[in-house]
Amino acid sequence: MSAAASIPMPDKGPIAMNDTSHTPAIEIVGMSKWFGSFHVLEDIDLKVKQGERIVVCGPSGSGKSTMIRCINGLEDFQRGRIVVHGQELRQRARALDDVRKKVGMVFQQFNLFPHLTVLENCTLAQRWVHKVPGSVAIDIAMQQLEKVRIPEQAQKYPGQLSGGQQQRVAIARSLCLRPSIMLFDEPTSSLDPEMVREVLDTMADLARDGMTIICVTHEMGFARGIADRIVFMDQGRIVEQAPPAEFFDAPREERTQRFLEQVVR
Amino acid sequence: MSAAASIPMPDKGPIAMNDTSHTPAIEIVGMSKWFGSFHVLEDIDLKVKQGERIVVCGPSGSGKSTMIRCINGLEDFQRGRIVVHGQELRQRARALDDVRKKVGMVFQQFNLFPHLTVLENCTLAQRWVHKVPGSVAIDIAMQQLEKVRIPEQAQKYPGQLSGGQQQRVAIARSLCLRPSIMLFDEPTSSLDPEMVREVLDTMADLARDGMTIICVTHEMGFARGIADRIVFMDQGRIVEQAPPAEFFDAPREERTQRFLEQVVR
Amino acid sequence: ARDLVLANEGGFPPYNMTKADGTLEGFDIDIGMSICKIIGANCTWVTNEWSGIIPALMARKFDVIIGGMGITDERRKTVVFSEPYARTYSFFGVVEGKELDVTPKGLAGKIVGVQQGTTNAKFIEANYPDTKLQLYPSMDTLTADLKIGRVDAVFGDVEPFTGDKGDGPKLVEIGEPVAVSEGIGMAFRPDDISLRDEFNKALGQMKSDGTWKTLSEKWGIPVYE
Amino acid sequence: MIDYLASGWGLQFLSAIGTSLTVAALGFFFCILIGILCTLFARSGFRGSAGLVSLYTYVFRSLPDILLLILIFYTLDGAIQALLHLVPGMSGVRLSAYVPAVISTSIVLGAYATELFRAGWADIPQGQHEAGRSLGFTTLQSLVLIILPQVYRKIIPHLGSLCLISLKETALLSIIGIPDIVRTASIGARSTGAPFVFYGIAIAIFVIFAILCSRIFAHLEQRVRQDRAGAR
Amino acid sequence: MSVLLDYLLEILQGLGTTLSLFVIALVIGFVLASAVAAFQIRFPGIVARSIWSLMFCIRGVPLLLILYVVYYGFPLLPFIRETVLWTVFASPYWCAIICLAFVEMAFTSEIIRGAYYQTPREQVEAARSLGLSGFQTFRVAILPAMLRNGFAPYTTEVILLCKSTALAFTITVMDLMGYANEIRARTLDIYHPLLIAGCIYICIVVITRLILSTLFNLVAVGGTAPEDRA
Ligand SMILES: Nc1ncnc2c1ncn2[C@@H]1O[C@H](COP(=O)(O)OP(=O)(O)OP(=O)(O)O)[C@@H](O)[C@H]1O
Ligand SMILES: Nc1ncnc2c1ncn2[C@@H]1O[C@H](COP(=O)(O)OP(=O)(O)OP(=O)(O)O)[C@@H](O)[C@H]1O
Ligand SMILES: [Mg+2]
Ligand SMILES: [Mg+2]
Repeated sequence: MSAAASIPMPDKGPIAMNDTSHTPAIEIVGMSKWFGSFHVLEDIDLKVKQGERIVVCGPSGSGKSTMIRCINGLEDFQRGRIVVHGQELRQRARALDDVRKKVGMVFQQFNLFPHLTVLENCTLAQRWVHKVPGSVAIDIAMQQLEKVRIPEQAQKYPGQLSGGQQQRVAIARSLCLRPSIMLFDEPTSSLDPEMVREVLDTMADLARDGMTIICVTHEMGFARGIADRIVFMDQGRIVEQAPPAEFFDAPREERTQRFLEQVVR
Repeated sequence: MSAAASIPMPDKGPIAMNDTSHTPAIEIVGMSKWFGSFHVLEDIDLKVKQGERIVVCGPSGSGKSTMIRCINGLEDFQRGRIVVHGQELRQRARALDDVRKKVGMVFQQFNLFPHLTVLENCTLAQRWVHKVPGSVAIDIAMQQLEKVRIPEQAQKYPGQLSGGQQQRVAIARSLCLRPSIMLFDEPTSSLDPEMVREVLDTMADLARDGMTIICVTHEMGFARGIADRIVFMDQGRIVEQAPPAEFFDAPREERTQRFLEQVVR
Repeated sequence: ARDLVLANEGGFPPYNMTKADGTLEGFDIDIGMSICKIIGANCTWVTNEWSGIIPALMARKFDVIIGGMGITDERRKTVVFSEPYARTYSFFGVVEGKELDVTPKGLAGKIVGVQQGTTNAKFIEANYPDTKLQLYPSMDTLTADLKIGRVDAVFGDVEPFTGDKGDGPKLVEIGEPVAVSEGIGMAFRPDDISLRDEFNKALGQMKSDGTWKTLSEKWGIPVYE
Repeated sequence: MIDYLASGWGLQFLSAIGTSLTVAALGFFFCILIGILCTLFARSGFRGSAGLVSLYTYVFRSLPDILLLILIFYTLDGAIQALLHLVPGMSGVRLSAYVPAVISTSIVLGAYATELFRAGWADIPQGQHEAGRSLGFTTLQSLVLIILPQVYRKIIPHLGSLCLISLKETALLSIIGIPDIVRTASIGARSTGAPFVFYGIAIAIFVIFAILCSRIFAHLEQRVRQDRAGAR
Repeated sequence: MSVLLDYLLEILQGLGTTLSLFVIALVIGFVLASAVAAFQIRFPGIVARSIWSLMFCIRGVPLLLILYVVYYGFPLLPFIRETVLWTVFASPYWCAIICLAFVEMAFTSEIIRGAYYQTPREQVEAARSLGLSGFQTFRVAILPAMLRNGFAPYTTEVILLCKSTALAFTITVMDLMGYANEIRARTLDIYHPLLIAGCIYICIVVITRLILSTLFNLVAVGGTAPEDRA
């Protein structure tokens, strides 16, 4: 795998991936992380193929968020390696910026920029980071807003939208940068029940389009319907990974069984 | 019904109710309410028998909170009448205080007094409103705290408790005044999923004890298990009321069906 | 011609005063301008807060202080003085019509106002132990309070009374004049000795040609012989 | 009153207002600059930078402003002039007292501004920084495009009072001898014996400015708040 | 070194004056502010709004100007000059206290009002739904919340008042700043007297903060003092 990782890869965006489709999208090897003396992540190994859809679940504090934040370079880690599309993350700065251009991230708290309109939220990074000209940026933004089905809200401010709409804007904002991988950290858990559905639907659309997705969520229905594989974490370790059918109906680990009892009521 | 409402009723607390058990606990007749020019509640009719357990549900903004706040006199209303245990709510001040002594209310945000300990939260109103002597008040408070299963937290401050524990204290605080009716406004919706269960269990205990309960909630499992009747509201009106079996499995109204599709996933 | 900047407080009549249009007038100004003419310098005037006027001189914000400054040993530690260009006497001043015994015994328990940091303050402190001193940042605030009646008397250089043109009760001097300083001098930076000598020469010339006497009389200042 | 104003005091007052407003405006501008720079410095992660900034704000907000102003004013005054004296050909140049006055006002107000910016900054959710990073913005871009606009939104009402404080602070300069509104008024009051006219004018100027200030900043706040209008 | 000690001893003569100005103005200011704020909250209307406007104006005018008006202007008014009021206004010390208390009232009343209106509505409703009366609700729900909300801004305001007392020297009050200034005018040494006075002021501020947060923790049980950004 280290041989594959060192092949230089042209960055052609999410669609033109055929020639490198045997390169894993993400490869985490023996990764460990400490917060001070607290060992949050212990020896994580995870390989995600291109176009694969992974759901990560586990009890609170098990390190799910920390893991996917590491993939995006939002957190440092101390041991092991993370390779994203053949590019290793340990070398700092430049490489990190390159990786971030390929990896979109959506947070639990949406984190839209409250002082900008929906459209400006979607064009800002295109114009300043990717240097896309203004009118092109707006076209791309409107395209993505249509994809998440709220083009009519383009001129509003985030504060004027419902939670579900805000989260869909956050997804559109990420998509505008044409990432090849999307990371979601509990995208629905701060939403009212009625709004969860619309966001899950949007994510399902993405999954159908062949985007590589890693999603932390407790929506087990969604996981069952969408995921290629479910990764269960506890106390900083990956305890079990399996396709949804196997995971829900015949979990191997005792810890997984206990967790499923609690969550699926 | 107006004849029944005008019969003077001795206030004997929730247990000694046998002689008046044919008086409805709550009777709302043709009640309407406006916020400025906005018609929040339109022509509400609702009769709740003693010991009956009602779950109110409906989309956000449909007026659920406003309705139960009216029952407790926290909101004024402009037309119609509300009679609680034979006592009409329109005449202000004194009567309102009497009604509040019979009706306990638990809010979504707990609203404990942060500067008082759990025990003080529970004894305060007993001592100031019901003039119960200190040691008796403490006995009653501890009894109720045991009922919600957190007597060991009596000396802590609300800020030191988890959300679920705080909500149970809020319930105990209400129960200390020996209300004959309890109102709940989305008591679990600001809790983490793991804490919802413990609060629902507490409420189920109350229901089993024969307390008259009106509860706004989206926990449909709870509604199905506990409620005698489910009231569905939309746009300030009561659209449908039915026992749970009928409500969930054969809703009459098209609006109800749409709502249930959304909520019960 | 070279440029010189002269400074004073701009509120110490009749030595220096600010007119309604913001320009300065007074004995200091006339003396200064005459000297400048004699030595052929291009002079401009600036004002500076009194208590900071010497540090400002040392910081080269201006070159000479011509501001009714009494010559004292404490000041000599920092600056050099010209020959005295006016003699000052200090008086007790009161509101016209007020009787006051200005001996230490007579003023015991009375309030006397003095300008802060002056030789006058030291004098009262030393000779009138039972008198309550009230210290003012400037002479005009002091006379204002005397008229209002917050102090029983002021002790200060005589000229500010005679120069006072404000409304209200008239102020008069009582008792014998006391010479508390060696006279009024112009202050220079110690490294400007040559400038000081030039000024002294010009003063001598004015003394002999009578300009100096005319100016003293114009502003009602005791002639210094 | 017209008489006094016509007899030259009117012009005096106009120039005093000019002086006060100029010093206040410059002081306001520079103190904000100081506030932003100190906040950045405190957050820069250099060892002790946060402590240094805290020390600055703590000490400067514990000392009487007038004491600080006198100290800084004379220090600066001497220092600037001494520096000028060292530069060949500049030794004859005299700096007006306004430069040290503006600088010392800015340094004193800068402590207030720093505290304001630090508080506003701390209120910005960590998620905003992370969203910026995960979209690939550089630190500078994220600062200018994302963080500062939001800090500005948070602190507008306080900026309004800071603006007013800037003007009030110029009153203290009158003690140092800068001919500002208060100094002009008190000289006028004493030399004409009509204090209420002069003090009245000065008070009116300050009150008018306070009203203007609150109006302007209420308007700015209104404009910023438009993104909160509506639901949620 | 011994010169500095002399300075210190001379300046310390003003400590009592500074402290008494500070404390007396603080107490009077707080009492007045509570009354003003309570009136505005309890009887909203045209009168309350006029009072608010007056307070607004006071907040907009520099203390120095107010000191000058009261000290040099008021004595020209016959009803002050020729009545018992003169016994108060003749004294620079009391003029300073009056001005300080007046300004303190204007700022503090706004802090009290702000703290009142920040009280969470839900807390009041919770108290109401338990059947507590109006006063009981104030006592149990509003007052603690006001303490909590008002603590930080009030601390800032108290410190500001402490600093403002230093302006009293402009009307001949011999407080810390007054003595420092006298030394400054006499010796022409700007830095040492002011630096010494500055150290004393910092000590006063540090101690004041300590006292305030201790008081707060005594009164507002069940929580620590909110972070004081002042
Ligand atoms: N910046 C930090 N410093 C120290 N400890 C941290 C930090 N961030 C997270 N932790 C700790 O690391 C552990 C894992 O946190 P993480 O947020 O990854 O959990 P999670 O699985 O996402 O939980 P949740 O479901 O609650 O979001 C937790 O115990 C948390 O307290
Ligand atoms: N004080 C008020 N003034 C004006 N409008 C109000 C007020 N309180 C509530 N409303 C409006 O009345 C409507 C009903 O509000 P209510 O809180 O009763 O809805 P709800 O059914 O409880 O909704 P939710 O599920 O979101 O709590 C909403 O549209 C709301 O915006
Ligand atoms: Mg997480
Ligand atoms: Mg509600």
